[in-house]
Amino acid sequence: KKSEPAQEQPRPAEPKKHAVGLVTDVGGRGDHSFNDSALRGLELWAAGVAFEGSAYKPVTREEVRRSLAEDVARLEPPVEPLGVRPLVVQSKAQEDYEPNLQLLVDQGAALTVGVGFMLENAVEAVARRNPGSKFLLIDSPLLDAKGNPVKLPNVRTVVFREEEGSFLVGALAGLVSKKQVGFVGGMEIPLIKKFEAGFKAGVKSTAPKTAVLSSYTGTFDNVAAGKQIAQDMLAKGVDVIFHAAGSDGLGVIQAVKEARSSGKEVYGIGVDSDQHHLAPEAMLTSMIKRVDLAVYQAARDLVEGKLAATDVVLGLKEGGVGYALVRAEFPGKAEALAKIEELRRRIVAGEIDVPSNSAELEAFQAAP
Amino acid sequence: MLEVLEALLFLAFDYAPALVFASLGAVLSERAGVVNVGVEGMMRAGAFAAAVGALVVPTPLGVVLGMLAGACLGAVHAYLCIRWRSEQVVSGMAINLVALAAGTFLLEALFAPTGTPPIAQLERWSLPLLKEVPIVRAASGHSALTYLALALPLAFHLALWRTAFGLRVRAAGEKPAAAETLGVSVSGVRYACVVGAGLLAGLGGATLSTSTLDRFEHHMPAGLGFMAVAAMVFGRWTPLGAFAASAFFSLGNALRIGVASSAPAVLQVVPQGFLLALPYALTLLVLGLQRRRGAAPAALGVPYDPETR
Amino acid sequence: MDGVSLEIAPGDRLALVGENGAGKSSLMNVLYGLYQPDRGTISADGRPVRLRSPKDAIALGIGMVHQHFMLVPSLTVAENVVLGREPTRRGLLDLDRACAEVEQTCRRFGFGLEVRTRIESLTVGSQQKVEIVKALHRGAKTLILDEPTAVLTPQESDELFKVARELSSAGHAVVLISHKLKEVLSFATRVAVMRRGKKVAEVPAEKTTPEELAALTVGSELSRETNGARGPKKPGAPVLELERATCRTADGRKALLEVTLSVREGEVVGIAGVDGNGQQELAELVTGLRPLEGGKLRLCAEEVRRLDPSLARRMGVAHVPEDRLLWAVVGPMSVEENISLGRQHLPPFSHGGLVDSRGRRQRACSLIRDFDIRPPDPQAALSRLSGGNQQKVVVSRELDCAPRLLVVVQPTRGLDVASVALVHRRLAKERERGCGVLLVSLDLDEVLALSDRIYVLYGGRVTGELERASFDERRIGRLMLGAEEATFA
Amino acid sequence: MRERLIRGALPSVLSVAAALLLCFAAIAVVAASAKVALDAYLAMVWGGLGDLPRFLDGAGVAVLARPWGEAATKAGLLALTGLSVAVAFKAGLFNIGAQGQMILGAIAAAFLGAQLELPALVHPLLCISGAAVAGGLYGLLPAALKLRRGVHEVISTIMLNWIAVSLVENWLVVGPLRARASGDLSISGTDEIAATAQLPRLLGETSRLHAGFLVAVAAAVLLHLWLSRTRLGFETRAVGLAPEAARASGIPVHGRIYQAMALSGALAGMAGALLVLGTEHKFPATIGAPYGFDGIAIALIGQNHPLGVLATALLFGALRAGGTRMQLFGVHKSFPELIQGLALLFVAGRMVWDHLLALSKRKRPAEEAPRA
Ligand SMILES: Nc1ncnc2c1ncn2[C@@H]1O[C@H](COP(=O)(O)OP(=O)(O)OP(=O)(O)O)[C@@H](O)[C@H]1O
Ligand SMILES: Nc1ncnc2c1ncn2[C@@H]1O[C@H](COP(=O)(O)OP(=O)(O)OP(=O)(O)O)[C@@H](O)[C@H]1O
Ligand SMILES: [Mg+2]
Ligand SMILES: [Mg+2]
Repeated sequence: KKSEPAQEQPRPAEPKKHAVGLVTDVGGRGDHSFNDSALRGLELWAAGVAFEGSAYKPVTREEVRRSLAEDVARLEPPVEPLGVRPLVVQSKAQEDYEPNLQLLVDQGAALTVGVGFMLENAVEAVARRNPGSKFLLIDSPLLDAKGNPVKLPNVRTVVFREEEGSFLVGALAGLVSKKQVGFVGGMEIPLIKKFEAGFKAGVKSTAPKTAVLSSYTGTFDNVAAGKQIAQDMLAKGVDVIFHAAGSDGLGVIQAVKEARSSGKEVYGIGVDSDQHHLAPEAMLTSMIKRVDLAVYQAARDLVEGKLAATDVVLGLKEGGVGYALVRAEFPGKAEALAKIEELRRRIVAGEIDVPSNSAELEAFQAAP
Repeated sequence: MLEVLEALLFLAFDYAPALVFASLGAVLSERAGVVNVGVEGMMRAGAFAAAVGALVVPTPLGVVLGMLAGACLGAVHAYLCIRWRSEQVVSGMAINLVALAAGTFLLEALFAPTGTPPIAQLERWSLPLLKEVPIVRAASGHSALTYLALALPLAFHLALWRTAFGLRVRAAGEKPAAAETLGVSVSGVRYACVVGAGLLAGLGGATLSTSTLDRFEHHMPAGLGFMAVAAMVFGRWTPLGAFAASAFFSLGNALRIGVASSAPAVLQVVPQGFLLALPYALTLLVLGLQRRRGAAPAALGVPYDPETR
Repeated sequence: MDGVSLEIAPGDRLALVGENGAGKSSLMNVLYGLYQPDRGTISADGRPVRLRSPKDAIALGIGMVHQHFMLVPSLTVAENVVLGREPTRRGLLDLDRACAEVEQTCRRFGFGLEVRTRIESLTVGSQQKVEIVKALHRGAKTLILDEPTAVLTPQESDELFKVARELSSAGHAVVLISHKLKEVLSFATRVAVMRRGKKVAEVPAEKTTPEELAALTVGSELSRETNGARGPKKPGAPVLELERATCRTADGRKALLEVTLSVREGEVVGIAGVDGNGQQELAELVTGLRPLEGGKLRLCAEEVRRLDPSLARRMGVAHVPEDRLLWAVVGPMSVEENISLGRQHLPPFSHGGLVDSRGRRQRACSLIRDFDIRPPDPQAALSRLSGGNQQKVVVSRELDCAPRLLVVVQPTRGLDVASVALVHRRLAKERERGCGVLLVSLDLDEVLALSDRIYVLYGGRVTGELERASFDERRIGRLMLGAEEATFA
Repeated sequence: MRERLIRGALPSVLSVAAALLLCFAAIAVVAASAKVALDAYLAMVWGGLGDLPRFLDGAGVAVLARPWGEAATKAGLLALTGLSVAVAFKAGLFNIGAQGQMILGAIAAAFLGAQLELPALVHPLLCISGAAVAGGLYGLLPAALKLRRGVHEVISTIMLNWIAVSLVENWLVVGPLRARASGDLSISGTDEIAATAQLPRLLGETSRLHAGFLVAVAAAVLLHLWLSRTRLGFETRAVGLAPEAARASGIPVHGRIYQAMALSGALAGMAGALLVLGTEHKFPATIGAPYGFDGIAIALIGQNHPLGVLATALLFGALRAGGTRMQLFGVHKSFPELIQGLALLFVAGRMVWDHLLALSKRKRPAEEAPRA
């Protein structure tokens, strides 16, 4: 009675062209941050296609190369299309994660990516049910019912040291800010608290006297909520705002943009992807989380037949987090950047232990 | 302290206009006797059309397109309720669900699932004199729609109580048969009001996508249409009352946001969820405590048929 | 309404008389553009016209005072009057001018009205005046008055007729609908009589008498056979007693004022009165639909403080209400379901919380047979039955309860001759069985024919009580119009 | 009887058909190809009813069982919220609050499921009952506000929806009832319920078809029997259709309204329980999908008849489960909702249908007459 749908080939696909599935969380395509980053890793980098309108259009190798940030472009082996076939399904609600993952497995995906910790349960269930298929889970290890990590032989998980990247942008914010800085989070969960703790520690390390206002929208997909919180902070004199709020962050950036156009000297700091394009004049930098790279590397490992079920942790050292090119001009920019690079070196060297929750943040002593 | 208050007011000035417009629309429709729970859908249509329009034409014209889109849904509601005497609440809910689904569908089909590309936002006016005065300067730096939202309730108050049309609207909502026997076309008045309600709800939606944000976002209006209906009931079916209720909701919302960032200690004692629920709970409380409920137009929700008595 | 022709010339004073429901108002509503005629034409000044809405009628100079108030309660007198042709100044409603204009109209026709007060705070008499002012204010050439004096005092009526006469001598045509034959004859030059939607006669006023008109109005259909068939009166213990009972209407006005009356076993007690004098509220009070505000109510010698419909039913009160669609039946439900209504918790309609569909069907079929309800389909939706058959469903159901007190309001309204006779026979049978019957009817002949005793209601008070032996139509008529206060025997 | 069934259902069937056609045209236009539309529709059908072609190709029962499971899971939720709205309608109230009542039910089920230790069969039953009680109590609030204070239920239920979302999703789920994970790991929602509380899967692990579907079907049938066969059901219908006549015939109108709203809330609460006990096994961060609002559409399209609601829920459950597959053809994820919304709009314009049907009926004999 037991069936193995993974082995079924639905339609005669080109031989050797691996199908890689991806299920977004409810944020979905177009959030300009987390989901879009994962989609970039799969569609643009691994498959060499772009999603336009309602179909894929091939892009040239050159275009792919141009889309890479400096540090990614330097990587060896280089990022270039692998010729995989992307299968993307967006979720409408939590209860859709599991059937969506299963659908992609049924459609012949050799590797299926679950984007976001919210898919943890679904990935676990579907992976158990389809031992012949491989899975990649972003942002969370597999957990059992009691919340303790477990392992499955066909699931790779990737988590990031977001606090390290946040620390660097926090340090920069502390150097740029003249009054106080702000942090806008999405849902109030440990993952986002990591951003907050790292960011606050970073501010503390360069501007110990600067206050950090922080607030949570409670969602990841409500732009208006993000904007209102940012507006409130800006009106209270905050001049640099960092967000880790998914789509809500678009509202944060929007508010910064408006405040800037009304003559205030304020900056926003993006998250996950380089969000400079959203408000070129108002963005200081972005905290980068290389979800794209994690997805791409899993796809490459699949193609090369060496996709192992490991729990990957990506921090500054591994190049999994970082910050985007600082394009904004401000007085003392060169020194500031030098200072940040210095901090980066010390974190990589293990000299600074970046706090990842509020308890550690309490204990954190700003390095001299 | 002043800063906190200023932030509060600024936020309310930014958040309230959409609610004000939509609730004025609801007042207009219900004063003429047609229940309008379709405000949410009409706002969504307005928000979407305005944002899409503004991608092509200047944003103010986009706002007009948004109003027209709202009016189109208003016309559907009017046609079903007036011509066919459909159940008004059902028609309104149908419009909500259609607008919800069609909005999402068109958004996905034409753009991305989460929102349209950004548009040129409506210009924000900074008022030269006000700008310098603490507190009062919260009123500066908003789009023209904010100032319209301050003026419109008064205009509506005048229109309802001081114009011939207003008199007919009230008569059509209180006792349509009486209006009809005096040669007033009840259907005509109701059509005008329901379409006008759509126009205003569309304006409210357009405010969200062209002034509050700079794009249509897939959640819009995220329940604001229902809040508008609540504001209308809360404001006892009067333009000024609806305005006051909208202001109350907006201030409540701003207060919650302000507390979260400037007094995180408060959140340790009173969870965020309670603050979120507070305006709704207060509304229910006030509605429950109101002694008389004579505020609603007498013929509200009753389809008018000239041949029944 | 069927094939009615009517001609009205300038200066005419035409009266329209007929029973309740004869179609007088309907005819005038057609003339006023509110109802659309299925066939036939309307001509004005010799040209055929089509009246799509009252607007067209108003444009032709037709003004109408409706039988039911057509006033917006929350607006002021002036606003009500100018509605539809409001004076404006620079786009705004010019209320001052409106008030001045309306005041002028009032003065011209001798109505003393405070034009800035709201309708809801006026007495009904004043409201009636506003209605008339509304028509006059539009300069109506043809004025239709549908029972304008029903709620006016005699002095007010006189004033109204004075104005109406002046109008007619100034070339206006006036159409008067009224049940008060005396005022009809004193005012009108011509009288048209309607019965069951048809015009049965048109006579010059000076050539007719009240008696003749009454005969024309009622016709001779009402069978008096029940008169002969009734047995001698042998009333038993009282089933209903009201002592100085007082209650209010839905909108808070006093409806009954210290009413004292009783109904005994085996007795039919009729309530006579012009529509709207408290009969409705009396019936609702006794059946528990309306709370008692003062005084006492005793059912079967037991004082009941808080009567509700369910308690009333348990104490053996059955009710055939006037507005059956509102009070008695559930339109979308089937005939059998409607027949079970009120006793749905009792056998044979249900057993142990479950509906007994077989028992219900059997009972429904037997009632359908007894009362000749058509179509004889217990599963037909009640709303698809004709009005008369709906009424039969209600009557059959209520009589089937074997009540001790039967409250019937207008039990034969809209029934054909055979059904009227059937219902009358069944009421008599109930009386024989020992049930007390409280009969409210606007049809005086019906009250006279069936009752053993009659109370006359006027303005919420009992103005007279008459035993069968002393029934006197004229005297009852005077009592009904409040022209005479009875001396209780 | 048969004729009545046809007359009652026909406008709904026509409305759904019209919505399906209109959407087909919309896809074809957007994709500029009728082929894509056809493929997408077929994918939706197979995704909702079971992938018959692949099964016939010998692909194993899973290709049938999985779509069934998804369709049934969604249908169960839609049926319960639809029934919730319908039963309130029967008593003459428009319950827009099914969403809030469902949230209350879901959190109650999640709490009881995680905190209690009970044997396998008893545990889910207790959780469902708890959810029904929570939803039912929450449903009584708008009834009380209406009957005692004259607050229209449409307004109060909208407010109560917000209050439920705020207190449950923004307080309980992120506060006192938040799940605990080791270290800094993020999990959303509440603690997972005990294995004993999970609703048993009917087709083993291949498909998510769980016992909750049977609960929904049973609820529809029982509700139908209750309305049509019991005295209370009869009285409730009378109250909804003609409250004054019901009062005059001695039915305790207020009592019946309270009862119906409690039942309505309980049904919505059970939907929440199904979501938690059947598929999520915890209260997720948010009840993302607006099942409560969908319930309004389902109830109206199903003509407020319990079996009609069930049929509609099955249809839309299948459409939604299958609708996901349309994404593989570049069709957007909101498609099933669009079909549902349009169908409701057409149902709201029911008078128009009736009018057209009457016209066509009247025309037919007239056309045939001259020929004869
Ligand atoms: N809109 C309507 N729909 C159905 N029946 C109606 C309608 N209007 C009037 N009728 C019926 O038509 C008949 C004539 O009613 P109409 O109001 O014209 O009577 P009337 O002669 O004015 O009686 P009354 O003296 O009581 O005013 C009545 O049986 C009434 O029930
Ligand atoms: N909506 C309907 N559809 C089909 N038949 C109907 C409908 N309404 C009424 N009928 C039928 O039409 C017939 C005439 O109804 P109507 O109410 O006009 O009767 P009527 O002449 O007034 O009789 P009565 O004197 O008993 O009131 C009835 O037999 C009734 O069953
Ligand atoms: Mg009349
Ligand atoms: Mg009839």
